[in-house]
Amino acid sequence: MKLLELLGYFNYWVFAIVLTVGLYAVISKANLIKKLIGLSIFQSAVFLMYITMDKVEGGTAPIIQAGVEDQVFSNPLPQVLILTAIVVGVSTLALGLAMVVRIKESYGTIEENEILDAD
Amino acid sequence: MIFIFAVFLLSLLVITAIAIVRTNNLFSAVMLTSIFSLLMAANFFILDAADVALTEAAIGAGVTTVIFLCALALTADRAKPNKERRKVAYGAVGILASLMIYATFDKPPLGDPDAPVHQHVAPWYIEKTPEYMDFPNIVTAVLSSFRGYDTLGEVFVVFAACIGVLFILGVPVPGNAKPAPMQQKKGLHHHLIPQVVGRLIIPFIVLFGLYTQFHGEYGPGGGFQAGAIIATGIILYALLEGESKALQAVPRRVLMGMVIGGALLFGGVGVICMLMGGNFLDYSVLAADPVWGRQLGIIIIEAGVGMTVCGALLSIFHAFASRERAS
Amino acid sequence: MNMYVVVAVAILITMVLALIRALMGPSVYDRVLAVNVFGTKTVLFLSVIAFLYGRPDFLDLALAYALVNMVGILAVLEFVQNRSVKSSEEAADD
Amino acid sequence: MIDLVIDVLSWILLILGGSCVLIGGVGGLRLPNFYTRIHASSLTDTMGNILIFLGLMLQAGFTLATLKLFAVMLFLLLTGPTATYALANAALLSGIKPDTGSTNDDNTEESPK
Repeated sequence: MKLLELLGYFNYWVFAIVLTVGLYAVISKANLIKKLIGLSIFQSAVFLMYITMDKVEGGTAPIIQAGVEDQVFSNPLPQVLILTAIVVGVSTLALGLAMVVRIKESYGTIEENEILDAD
Repeated sequence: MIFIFAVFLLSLLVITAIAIVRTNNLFSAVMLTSIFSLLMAANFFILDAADVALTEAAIGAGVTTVIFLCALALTADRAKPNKERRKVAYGAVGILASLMIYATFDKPPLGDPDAPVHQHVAPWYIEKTPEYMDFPNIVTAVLSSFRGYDTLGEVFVVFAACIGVLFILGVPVPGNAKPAPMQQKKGLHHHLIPQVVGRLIIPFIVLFGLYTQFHGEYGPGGGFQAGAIIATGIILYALLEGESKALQAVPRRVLMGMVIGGALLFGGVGVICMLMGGNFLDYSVLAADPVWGRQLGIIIIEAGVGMTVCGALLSIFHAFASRERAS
Repeated sequence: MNMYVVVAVAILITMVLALIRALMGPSVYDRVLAVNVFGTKTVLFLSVIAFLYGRPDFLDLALAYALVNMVGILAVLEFVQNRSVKSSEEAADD
Repeated sequence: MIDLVIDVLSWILLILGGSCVLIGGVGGLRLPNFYTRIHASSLTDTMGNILIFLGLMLQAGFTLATLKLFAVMLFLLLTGPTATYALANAALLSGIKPDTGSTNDDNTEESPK
C-alpha cells in the first residue's frame, strides 16, 4: 500500500504542476488565444483534482451492477460537479474565443501589448 | 498495476501541458490540446469516473477542436514570441507550485475511504439511489434529482454563454460588405472518401447520442453527453456538406427553440412539482408512485439538458462558422 | 501476468512514441498524425482497461471515441482547404 | 479444455495485435518523412485494431460486450483510414511534397500556406 499512498500524492502533484503551467500561460503570454488555452489547462487541472478525490480504494464506478453484492463505489458527487463543469467549460471557452474574434476585427491583432499600444 | 498506468498517463499529461504552453504555433497548440483531452479522458476512466470520461470524450474530441479551429481561421494561427514578463511569471508560478505541493501532504492520500469527502452526503446518495430511483446509475441520480438545483444552474450558464456568443458574433463584419460568392466551395464536396464514410457514420453518431440520452439511467451517459455527441454529428455534416447546408437541415430557429425549450423544460418541471404540492424539483409528486414519479421527472429533465446542450453547442459553432464565411 | 496488462503496456508505449512525434514535429501535420494515432490508441486502451476492470459495460466510452475522433481531423482538412482557397483568392485580388 | 483453447487464442491475438500497434508506433517515430510516417502508423493501426478486438471478443463470449466490441472495431475500421486520407490531403494541399529518398527537414514548423 506504500505505492498507492505515494501515487495519491502524485496525482495532487500533477494537479499542482498542470495548474501552474496553465497559470503561467495566462500571465506570461501576450497572445489572447494562448491565454485562453492556458485557462482551459488550468480548468482541466481542477477537474483532475476533483476526480482524484472521488476515488475509493477497491471501489468501482458508481453504477450498480446487477447481481453483484457488496460493491464499494467511488464517490459520485465530485463526478457530478465535474461532468457539468466540462460542458460549461467549453461554452465559456467559446464565449472567450468570440470576444477574441471581435478584438481581432476591431484592432487587427490579438497580441495584448499591441492592443494596449493601439488604445 | 492500474496505478502504474495512471502514473504513466499523468506524466504524459504534464509533458503535454508544458508543450502546449511552449509552442508559438497556435495550430499545433490546438492539436496538442486534443491530445491533452484524450489523456484526461483516460485518466478519468482509470479513476473510476466513467460518466466524466464520456463527457470529456464527447466534448474534447470534436467540439473543442472545431471551435478552436474556427477561431484560428478568423484570427491568426501564430503567436508572436514575447519575453517581457517571463521572469516574474516564472517566479510567481514556481512559488505557487511549491506551496501547493507542500500543501498536498496534508491531503488524504488517493483512495483513502476515511477521507472527509466520503463522509458527508455521498454514502447517503449511494445508499438511497436504489430505493428512491430504482435505477443503477448513481451519478445520473445525483445529477438530476439530489442535486438538481446545481444542474439547473449549469444549464442556465450554458444557455447564457450561448446567448453571449450570439450577441458578440451576431453583428455584421466591419468594413466588409461583399457577399460570399465562394460559398459553394465550402465543405469537403470533392473528397469522395470522407463524403461516403461521413454519410454512413452520421446516423450512427446521432443514434449513439440518443442511446446515451435514454440509457443514461442504466450506464454512463445522460443529457450533457448526449447533447454534445449529437451536436458533433451535425457538425460533421456541416464539415462535409458546407455550413449553409447544415443550417438548412437544422435551421437557426430550431436551434434557438432547443436552447430555450430545454432550459424552460427543466425549470418548468420544477414549477409543476411545486404546483402539485411538492418542493421545487421534487419529482416524487409527479406520479402516484413516488419512485415512478422520480424516474419520469429525471427522464424529462435529462431531455431538457440534452436539448439545451445540443442547441447551444451548435449555435456556437454556427456563429463562428458563418462569420468565417462572411469575412 | 494478465494478458490485458501486456496489451495495455504495448498501447501505452505506442502512446509515448506518438507523443514524442507530436512534440518533435517537424511539420504541423506530424502533430496531427500523432493526434490521430493517439486517438485510436485511446480507444484501444479504454477497451482493454474496461476488461481489466471487469466492467465491459463501459465500452460505451470507446464507442464514443471511435465515432467522434474523425471529426477533429476532418476539421483540420477543411481548415487547411479554406485557407488555401482564401490565400489564392487574395493572390488573384492582388 | 475449450476455455484453455480460447485463452490461448486470445493471448496470441492480443500479443500479435500489441506488437502490430507497437511496430506502427516505432515506424511513426523513426521513418524519415511525413508520408512514410503516415503510411506506417495507419496501416499497422488497422491490423492492430482487428487483432486486439478479436482477442477481446473471444474473452467476452456471447454477450452485449461482444456486440459493442464489434461496433467499435467496425467504426474504427471506417474512420481510421478516412482520417488518414483527410490528413494526407491536408498535408498535400499545404504543399508538403511526397519526395522520395531524402529527408525533408526543410518544412520545420512552417505554418501551412
